[in-house]
Amino acid sequence: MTLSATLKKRLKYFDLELSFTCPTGRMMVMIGPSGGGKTTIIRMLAGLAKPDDGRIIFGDEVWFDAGRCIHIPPQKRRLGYVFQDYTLFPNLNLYDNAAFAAVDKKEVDVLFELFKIDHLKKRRPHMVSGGERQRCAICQALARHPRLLLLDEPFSALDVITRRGLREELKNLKGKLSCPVIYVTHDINEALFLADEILPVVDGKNDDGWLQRTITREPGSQAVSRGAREPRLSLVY
Amino acid sequence: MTLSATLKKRLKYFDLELSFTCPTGRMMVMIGPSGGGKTTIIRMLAGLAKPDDGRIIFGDEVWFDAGRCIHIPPQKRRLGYVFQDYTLFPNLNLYDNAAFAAVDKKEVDVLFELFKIDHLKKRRPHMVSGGERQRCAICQALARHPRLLLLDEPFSALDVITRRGLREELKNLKGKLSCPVIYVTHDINEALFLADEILPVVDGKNDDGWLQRTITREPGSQAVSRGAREPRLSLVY
Amino acid sequence: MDYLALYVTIKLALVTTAVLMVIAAPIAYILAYKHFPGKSFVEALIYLPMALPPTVIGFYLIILMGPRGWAGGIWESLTGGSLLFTFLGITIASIIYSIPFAVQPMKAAFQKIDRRLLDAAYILGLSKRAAFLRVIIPNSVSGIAASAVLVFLHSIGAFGVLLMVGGSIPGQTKVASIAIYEAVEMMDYSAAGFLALGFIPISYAFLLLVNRLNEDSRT
Amino acid sequence: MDYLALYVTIKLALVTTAVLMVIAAPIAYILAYKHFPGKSFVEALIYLPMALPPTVIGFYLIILMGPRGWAGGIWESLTGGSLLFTFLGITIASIIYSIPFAVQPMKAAFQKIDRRLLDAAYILGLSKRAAFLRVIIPNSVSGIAASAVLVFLHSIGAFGVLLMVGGSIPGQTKVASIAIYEAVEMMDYSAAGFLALGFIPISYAFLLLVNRLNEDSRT
Amino acid sequence: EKISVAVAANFISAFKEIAADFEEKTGVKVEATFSSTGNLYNQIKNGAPYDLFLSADLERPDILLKEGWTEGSFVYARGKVILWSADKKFCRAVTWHEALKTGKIKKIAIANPLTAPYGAAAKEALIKSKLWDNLQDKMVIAQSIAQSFQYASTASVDAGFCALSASVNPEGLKGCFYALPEAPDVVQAACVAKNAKNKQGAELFAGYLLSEHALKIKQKYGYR
Ligand SMILES: Nc1ncnc2c1ncn2[C@@H]1O[C@H](COP(=O)(O)OP(=O)(O)OP(=O)(O)O)[C@@H](O)[C@H]1O
Ligand SMILES: Nc1ncnc2c1ncn2[C@@H]1O[C@H](COP(=O)(O)OP(=O)(O)OP(=O)(O)O)[C@@H](O)[C@H]1O
Ligand SMILES: [Mg+2]
Ligand SMILES: [Mg+2]
Repeated sequence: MTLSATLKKRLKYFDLELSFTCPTGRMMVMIGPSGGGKTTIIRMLAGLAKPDDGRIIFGDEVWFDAGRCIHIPPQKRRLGYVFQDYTLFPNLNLYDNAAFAAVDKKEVDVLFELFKIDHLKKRRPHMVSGGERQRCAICQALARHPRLLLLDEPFSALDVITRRGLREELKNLKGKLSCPVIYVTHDINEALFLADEILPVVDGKNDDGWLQRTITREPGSQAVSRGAREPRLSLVY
Repeated sequence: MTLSATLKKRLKYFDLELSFTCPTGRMMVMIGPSGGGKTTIIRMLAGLAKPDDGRIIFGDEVWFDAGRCIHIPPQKRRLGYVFQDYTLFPNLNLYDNAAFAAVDKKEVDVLFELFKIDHLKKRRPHMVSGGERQRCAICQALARHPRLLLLDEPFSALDVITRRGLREELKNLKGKLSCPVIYVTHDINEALFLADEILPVVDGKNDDGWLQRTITREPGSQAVSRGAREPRLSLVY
Repeated sequence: MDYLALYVTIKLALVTTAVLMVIAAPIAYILAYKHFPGKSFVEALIYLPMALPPTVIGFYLIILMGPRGWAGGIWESLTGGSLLFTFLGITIASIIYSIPFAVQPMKAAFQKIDRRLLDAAYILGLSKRAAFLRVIIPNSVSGIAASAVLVFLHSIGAFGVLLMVGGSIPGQTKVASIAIYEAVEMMDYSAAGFLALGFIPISYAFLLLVNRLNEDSRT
Repeated sequence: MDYLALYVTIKLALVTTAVLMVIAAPIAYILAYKHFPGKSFVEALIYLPMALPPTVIGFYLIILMGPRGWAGGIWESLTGGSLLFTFLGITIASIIYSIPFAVQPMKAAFQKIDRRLLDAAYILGLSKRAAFLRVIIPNSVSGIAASAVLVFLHSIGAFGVLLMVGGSIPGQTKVASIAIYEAVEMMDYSAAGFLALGFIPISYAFLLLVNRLNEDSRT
Repeated sequence: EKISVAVAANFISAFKEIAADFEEKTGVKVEATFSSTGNLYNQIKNGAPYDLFLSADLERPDILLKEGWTEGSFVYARGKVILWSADKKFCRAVTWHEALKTGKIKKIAIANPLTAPYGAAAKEALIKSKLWDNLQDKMVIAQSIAQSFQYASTASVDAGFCALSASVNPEGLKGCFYALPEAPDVVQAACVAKNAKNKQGAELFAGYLLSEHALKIKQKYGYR
C-alpha cells in the first residue's frame, strides 16, 4: 500500500500546496516552522479537513478527489492518529482508552509495557502526567492496527531518555506494522534518526532547502544572527 | 525576592521530596524523566496543589507552611504560569487571552510581535496551530508582570528555529523581568543554554547525577545500551 | 394520606423519565449537530408542550386519544380498549408534557462536547451512531442528569394535563396531584397539605440518586 | 383574539426570565462547586416548586403573599397595597415557579467547565467572583441558553399558579393561559384554539433569538 | 360491577359520602372523576366512557341531550350562593349590601360569572341590588367557586361569594356569612349516558341520588 497525496488548501496567511508519496513500511517525517501547516496536512490525510483541490490515494482506494467529489470519511480510512494535543477520552481510564478500538485487547497490555505505562492502567487521563498521556495516545493508535499511521509530535512531552527509548521502539515497530507512517516532529535529531524521507514544510510548501539552512546555519537564515550568541554545545544525545 | 521551597508529597508510585531556592533574575531549569514530578512541583509552587509537608517562602512572604497551616491561594501569589497543555480561554481570541490579566494592554502588542503571533490576534485558540497557542500562553503570563514565572515546557510545540529565537528572547527578558523563573524542559541543550541552575528531578527527588549520566552515557544508564545504536550526530542547533 | 396515589405518582414519574431519556437523546443530538432548513421551527414545535398551558395540551390530547382521535382510534381498533383514563394514557400524556425538559438540557450538554473527542472517535473508526453512544453520551452525564431531574420532578408535579386526560381512577390514574386537587376542592386543606409534604422526601430521594450517579461518573 | 392577555403573557415571561437568569446563576454556582452539609436537601427544596402541582404552590403563595402572610404583610405595611392580584404578584409567583428550570441546566453547565480553565483564571489573579463572571459564565453559554429557553417557555405556559394568585384582572394578571382556560370553560373552542396558536410564533421567535445568541458565542 | 361518574368539583364532599353509602348498600363500585363542568363536558364530547354526569349547571346536560349522549336529565341538587368572610367583624352589618359598602372592603372574590354557575348567581344578586357596577374595580375573578372560597378563607380578599356548602365545613365555620335572598338557586342537573357500559348501575345510582337518605347528606353539605 502506498499513500500518495496532492493537496491544495487556501489558508489565511499562505496557500498550502504540496504533494508526496509514502509507501508501506516507510516513515516520512514532516518538519518545519510552527504554523507552517503540518497539522493541517495530517488532518487532511485523516479526513478531518477537506483540501480545496487535489487527490489522496491509498493503494487502490481513492480517499479524496476534488474533481470527482470523492471524500471518504475518517471512519472508513482505518488510521491511527496521535493528535498534537494527545486527546484522550476523559471518561475512560488509560487502559480503556487504549482498548477503545483495539483489534485485540491483549495487545494493549503488551503496548502498555513497551511504553512503560502499565502501572497507570486504571488512571483517568487527568490523573497522569503529560508524557504519560501522550504515550497512552500512541498505544491507542497502534492497538487498532492502522493501515496508515499519523503521528503529530507524539513525543513532544517526553524527556530525553524516554524519548530516545520510544523512538527506538517505534523504529522497530515500523517494520512490523507494515503501513506507511507520517511523523511530525520539531527535533531534527529525531527526524534524521527515524526518517526514511524528510518533508520540510514551510508556509505550506515543500521547502527542501529548509533543513539544510537550519542545520548548517547558512548565511541569511534566521539561525545565524541568533545562533551566534548561543554556546556551541555538541551533545550527542 | 528569593523563592525557597521545601516540598514533600506522597504520590502513588514514589514520594516527592526535595528543596531548592531561586533568587530574582535567575532561572532554574527542571529536567528529568516523564512522570517524575516536575508538573506536580510547579503546581505546588503555584498554589494549585498542596504539599503534604514543607514550606514555600517568597521573599518575606510565607506562601505555604504545613506546620502553621498557611496556604496562600494562587490568586494572591501573582505569578505567571504557562501550563504544559497551554490552556487558553476558548471563548476569547488570542489578543483577549493575553490581555486577560495584563497590567498594561499596550504591552500585549509588543509581546505579540516579539513572539511573532501579531497577525493572529483575532483568532480563537482552536483556530491556530499548537505552537501559536503556546506562544500566546507565554504572552499571557508575561503581560501580567508576575513576581514569579513558572514555565512548564513552554516551547515543546515549537520548531527548532522559532524555539531558538524565543529561547534567546526569554534569556533577554529574564534580566528585565527581575523575578525568579522556573523552567521545565526536556531539551538538554535548552536547559544548558538557559539555566542559571539545573534541577534534575527523578522520581520526585533531586538527582544531580542524572544530567551527567544522560549526557555522558555513563555505563549502567539506560542511555548506553539504547544510544549506542543511534547515529552520532553533532548538530549544534 | 393517600398512599396509593403517591405510588401511582412515583410509578408514572419513573416510567416517564426512563422512556424520555431514550426518546430525547436522539432528538437532542439532531438539534445539537444537524443543520436542516426549518430546524428552528421544528425545535419550537418540540418545545411547545412547555409553552402551552397544561390545560391546552390536555385539551388536544383528549381529542387525539379519544376514540374519535386518530391515536385513540388506532389503539381501540388494535386492543379494543380506550386509551383515555388508563395508566398508559396518562403516561403518554406525561411524556409529551415533559419532552422539552428532557431535550433542552441534553442538547446543551451535547453542544458542549469537545469537538476533538469526536474527531478522535471518528478516527478510531466509530460510526456516528457509535460515537454518539460511546463518546457523546458518557461525556454528557451531567446534562443527562439535569434532564432526568427536570423530567422526573416535572412529572411528579404534573396536574393540569392529567386532570384532563386521566379521570381519577384509584390505583390507575389518580396521582397525588389530583388527590390534592380533590382535597382542596373539598376544602380539606390539611389533607392537601399532608399530601403535598409527601413530595419533599420523593424529590429529595431522587435528587440524591441522580447526584450520586453524576458524581460517580466524574471520579 | 385576546391581544391584551398575550401582551401580559409576554411581558411576564420576559421579566421572569431576566430576573431568574440573575438570581439562578449564583445558586447554580454554589450547587455546582460548594460542598456543605445538607446540600442535597437544600437542592431538593430549590427544586420543589417543580415537583409540586402548580395549584399547591399557588395555594401556599396565596397564604404567603396574602395580607396575613409575612411577605404580603411586609409589602402592605410598606406600600399600603396588596401583593396578590397585581402584576408584581404574578411575577413573583412565576419566578418561584420557574426557579428549578433556571438552576438545573446552569448547574450542569457549570459542572462541565474544564477545571484547567479555572486553574488558569486563579493563576491570573482572578477572585472566585471574577472567575465566575469572566470564565465560568462565558464558557457556559449553551447551558445558560438552555435555562433561558426553559424559563421563558415555562412562564409562558404557566397556568395553575397564576390562576391561584392572579385573579384574572385584564391587562394586569389575566394572561393568555387563563384566557384560554376561560374560553374552554365557556365552550368557545375556536377562541381557545386561536389563542393557543398564538403561542407558536412567540416560542418560535424566542428560540430563534436564543439560538442566535448561542451560536454567536461559539464562532 | 362498577359505574364511572363524572362529577362537578363543587359537589365532591357530598358526592363522596353518598357514593360510599351507595357502595355499601348495593355493592356497586363507584369510580368518580372530579373536575370543572366545562372540562368534563369536553371529555364526554371526546368519547370519555362515563356512565353518569353530575353537572354544576342545567346547560351542559341540555346540550348533551341535544347531542344525543343522554336521553334525559334530572336535577339532583340546588345550591345557594352566599357572601362569606374570614373576618367575623364583617357580619356586624345588618345586610350584605351594607357590609359591602363599608370603606374597609378592598377586594371581593367572585367565581367567573361566565363559566361558573355560582358566579352567575352572585352576579345576578349584585345586579338586582345595583351593586355590580360600583364594585367592578374591587372584584377578583376566581375560576371556580372553590377558588373563590380559597381567596376568602386565606383573607386574600375581604369577602367572597361562595357556595353555601362552604359555610358548613370546618374551614367555613371559622368565618361568617350572609345569605343572598336576591340570588337564584344554582340548579345542578345530572344525566345518564345513553350507551353507558353499566346503564343499570348508573340508573340505580341516579335514583339513589334522589332518595331520602341522599337528601340528608346533601343538606348536611348545604344543598337542597
Ligand atoms: N482550525 C483552523 N482554522 C483556521 N486556521 C487554522 C486552524 N488551525 C490552524 N490554522 C492556521 O493554519 C496555519 C497552519 O496551522 P497548522 O496547525 O497546520 O501548523 P503546524 O505546522 O502544525 O504548526 P505547529 O508546529 O505550531 O503545530 C497557521 O497559520 C494557523 O494559524
Ligand atoms: N492529578 C494527579 N493525581 C494523581 N497523580 C497524578 C496526577 N497528575 C500526575 N500524577 C502522577 O504523578 C506523577 C508525577 O506527575 P507529573 O505530572 O508531575 O510528572 P512530570 O514530571 O510533569 O511528567 P511529564 O514530563 O510527562 O509532564 C506521575 O506518576 C503521574 O502519573
Ligand atoms: Mg501542529
Ligand atoms: Mg509535566
